Amino acid sequence: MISLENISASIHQLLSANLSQTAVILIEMSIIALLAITLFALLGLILVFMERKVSAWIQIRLGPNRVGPKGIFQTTADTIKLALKEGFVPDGADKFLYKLAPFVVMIIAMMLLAPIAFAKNFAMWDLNIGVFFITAISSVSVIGILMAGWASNNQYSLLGAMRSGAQIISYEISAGMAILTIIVLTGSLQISEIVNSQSNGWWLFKGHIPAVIAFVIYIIAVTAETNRAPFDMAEAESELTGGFHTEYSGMRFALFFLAEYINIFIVCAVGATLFLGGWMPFHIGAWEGFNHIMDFIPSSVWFLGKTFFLIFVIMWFRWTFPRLRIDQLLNLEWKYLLPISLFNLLFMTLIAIKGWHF
Amino acid sequence: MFEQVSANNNGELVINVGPQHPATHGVLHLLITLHGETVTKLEPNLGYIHRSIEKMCESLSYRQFIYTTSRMDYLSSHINNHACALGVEKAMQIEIPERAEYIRVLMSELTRLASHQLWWGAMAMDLGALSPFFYAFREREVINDIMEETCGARLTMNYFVPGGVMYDIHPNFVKRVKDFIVLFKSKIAEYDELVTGNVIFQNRMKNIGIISKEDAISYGCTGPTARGSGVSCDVRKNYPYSIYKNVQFDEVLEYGCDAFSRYQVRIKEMYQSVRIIEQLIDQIPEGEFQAKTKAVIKLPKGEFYTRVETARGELGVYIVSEGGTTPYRIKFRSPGFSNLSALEHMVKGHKIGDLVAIMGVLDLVIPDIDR
Amino acid sequence: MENEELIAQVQTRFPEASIVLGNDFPEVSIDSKQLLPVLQTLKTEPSLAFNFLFCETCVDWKTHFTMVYHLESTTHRHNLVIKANLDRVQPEIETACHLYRAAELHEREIFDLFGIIFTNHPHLRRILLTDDWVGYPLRKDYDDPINMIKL
Amino acid sequence: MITFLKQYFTDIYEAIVSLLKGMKLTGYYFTHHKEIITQEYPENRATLNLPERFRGEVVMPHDENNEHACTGCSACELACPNGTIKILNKFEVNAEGKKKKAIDTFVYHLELCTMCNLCIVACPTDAIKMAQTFEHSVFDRSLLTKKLNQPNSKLREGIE
Repeated sequence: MISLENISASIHQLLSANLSQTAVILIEMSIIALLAITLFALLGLILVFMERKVSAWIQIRLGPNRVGPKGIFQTTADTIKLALKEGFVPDGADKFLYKLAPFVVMIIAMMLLAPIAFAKNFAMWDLNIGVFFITAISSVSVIGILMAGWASNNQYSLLGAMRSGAQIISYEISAGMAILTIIVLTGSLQISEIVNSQSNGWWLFKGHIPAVIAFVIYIIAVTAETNRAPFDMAEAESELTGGFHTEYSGMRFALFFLAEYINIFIVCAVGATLFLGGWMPFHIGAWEGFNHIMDFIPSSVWFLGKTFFLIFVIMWFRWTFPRLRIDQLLNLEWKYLLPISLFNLLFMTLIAIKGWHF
Repeated sequence: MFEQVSANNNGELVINVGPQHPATHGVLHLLITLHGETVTKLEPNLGYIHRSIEKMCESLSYRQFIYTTSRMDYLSSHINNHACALGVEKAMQIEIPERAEYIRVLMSELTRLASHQLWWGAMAMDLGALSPFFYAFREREVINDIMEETCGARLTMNYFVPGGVMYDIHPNFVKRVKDFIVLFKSKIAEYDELVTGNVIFQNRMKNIGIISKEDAISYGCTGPTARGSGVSCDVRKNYPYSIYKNVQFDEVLEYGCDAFSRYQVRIKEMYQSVRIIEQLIDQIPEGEFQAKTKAVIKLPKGEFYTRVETARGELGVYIVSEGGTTPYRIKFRSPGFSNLSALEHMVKGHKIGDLVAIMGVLDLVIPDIDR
Repeated sequence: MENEELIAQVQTRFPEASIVLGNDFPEVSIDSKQLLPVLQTLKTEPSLAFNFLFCETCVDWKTHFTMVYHLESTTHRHNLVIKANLDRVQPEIETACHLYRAAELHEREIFDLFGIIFTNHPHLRRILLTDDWVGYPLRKDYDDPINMIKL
Repeated sequence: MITFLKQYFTDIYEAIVSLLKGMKLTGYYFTHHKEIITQEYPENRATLNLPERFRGEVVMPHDENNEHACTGCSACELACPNGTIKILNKFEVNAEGKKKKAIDTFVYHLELCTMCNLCIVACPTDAIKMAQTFEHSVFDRSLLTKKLNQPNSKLREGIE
């Protein structure tokens, strides 16, 4: 059976049979870099298109339908437009930081891709602290946003960046708590082990109510962490016109835009890995026939299906809810999400110690 | 005009909101001072779309000047035209046929509905919910189609002329309006589900933009803005014009004084408008749709003040006539202008996000303010 | 209160004012220097209680200006129009914006378009036109050969 | 403490219910594509049906003999609030050798027109009417200044 695992393994065999170990590593690294960049561009195109179609259908519109069949090349056309536009640097801006900021945001989004298991035994770097790596690195992205806001020499940008700082730092906590709730069950931070621990059922179902609560909190917290509506305080286009990227144009803006979508992909991938079993197929108890059919679907399809479902949920939020105010946003975190997730973690620990989970 | 200031001596941030800003719905310019996220000072700077309609009207005849008023508050253009036509008719002392009165009131109420729907969508958009805008437009489009069929235009109709209306209603009019009411009643529940009942929306709207009854009167607020503070100011009730004294409807009053009260006034007003339309739509009497008037209208010497209730509040048309064919002076007392003056009072001490919410609920139409 | 009764009551309070019943509202003509005391009385007197200034404007009669204040009482539902003539060379009148906050923007607009000076106004600046605009467009003798289209 | 906790959880419950209600509605529209109301404009040109009263531009209908009904009385020119119409008259000698006023050029400035319909109402002979066209965009502004009477057109018999 052709699977991503087999393909990568056979490439590795082919290379190591003919070349020295250093050359193999170098070539493999460049292949991975190429793949990562391609994935990046593809994800950007697909997610932006998906967002536009989802929003259109929710808003009883047709959505993009002019460029290509059913408008599928719309985002490609947009990218070309953005690439051709003048990259404008406002007068009085801190030019170095201004130009650096989109790359910081972008590189952090790229680094986050590393530990994600896209399919069975198919990850760039299955390091033993995978989840911790993601939480640690993703909090750095606020620096890029603060950089952009400060360097733009624009009050709107500054306000947006400050809001973003307050928001990301506070929501990081409950996102971390929600992740910790599952880590308590798995006992490992390694992504592959987390996935393997769910071979007999996803944590969302095995972990009783605390897992469901953790899942809801995780979705809310990461929506806030990625600056998505209803928590898009950093952009808040009706209040701050564009927030931290008000002054950005052309390709620099496109990088911010792309990074936002990559971040959504990553947090949804992590959510799918932790709660929905990553690339594990959906099994129901002793239904052998059903389970066998489910096994037949490739693991990468399972992973992407779960991830895109979560992405859709986050998009669904965006096109339904009004935006929160900044103080209400912090209220929600500190008065509701944080205490609930702390108690939730306590319960989950109890469950894990007593072995009440399935 | 304003020098480039980023921060004043108190460490407060000075921000230009507008003239190009998504929340101002046009070319309104607000100079706000922020202490952190809190607005401490707000100063409106108007005139970006000032066309001096009052001066223009001084050289237009009494038939011609009505069309300019469609361009003031373009969302209640019928009602603006109504005010002018009423003013001219009052001065000429002519009676207009009953059929014309019915058509006028029906059209005015449909306009009010359309205007409130657009406000609802735009306000939700200001708060960051983008989908309600399209749901609101779906219903509004039906009204626009009805208008287009009868009046020949969708926004700036110029349908009311001194002495009646320009043409008779279209044969389909009655049926389509009835269909619309059925549709509207089935869809209005969505408004509550999606926005009014939403916990985020309620938290955003409650206890912001507070203006007491006394302040609302002192600032000259009218329309839903004042009625949200419990000020009875519906011209249709207090000084009934046209056939409003014969129809049953309630003046919507809320006593919360905050943005949410104003929101509720507008939502409830939609039901009242539907009620008025339902009463009148089957009762349109047969007869002429226009009274006979002279080709050239001359008004007697004197001063005439007409007030009507637009979707935003009270519109006053003050005509000073010297007995000629053109007005000597015309003053339009537009509702938005006075409502805007209360904005600073409402916004002070609230967050910048509240500024957007309060402005959304004020329902400012900038050409109405600038004229 | 009916108009006749209102006129009688206002007349007794301000004997020097001339009151006529206009087309819509009773019109009271007063001396421009008397404006503030008159408005103060009209607003505070409980039987009159004119608390709502719904329109404030000016008319250029070529020889003089006339300031027109439309007042309403939201409790008694009666209306009154106050008129005050101003000198055309140096038009000056006391501001009403300390009694009626609505007057603040209206007076700025009148200053902008007619050039009437409202003394004690907190910030009397142009509001609709640009700050460097020359002339007052709603005056009858205003002429702008570029922007005005004569039919 | 108990009442506080009760309030706390009721608040959360009510908030979640209200949010789910909204999501149900948007989810309904997401899955029901028949509710889509937008149209694909240039493609639906053939089926686009404008009401007969729609005010697109002023036109002067001519019959098959190239005759119109405009006597050149300038009522429309006077009725127009913004100088959109300009009528240039000439004097024609008719069959009986009498001089008669007739229009030379009926100039219509589409770029100034606000479609207020006052000229149509003012016309005593119904010589002009509103057309239902609405695609007026051109690259040259001078193309918007139109001459409404066709070349060599005449006044229809019997119209004074």
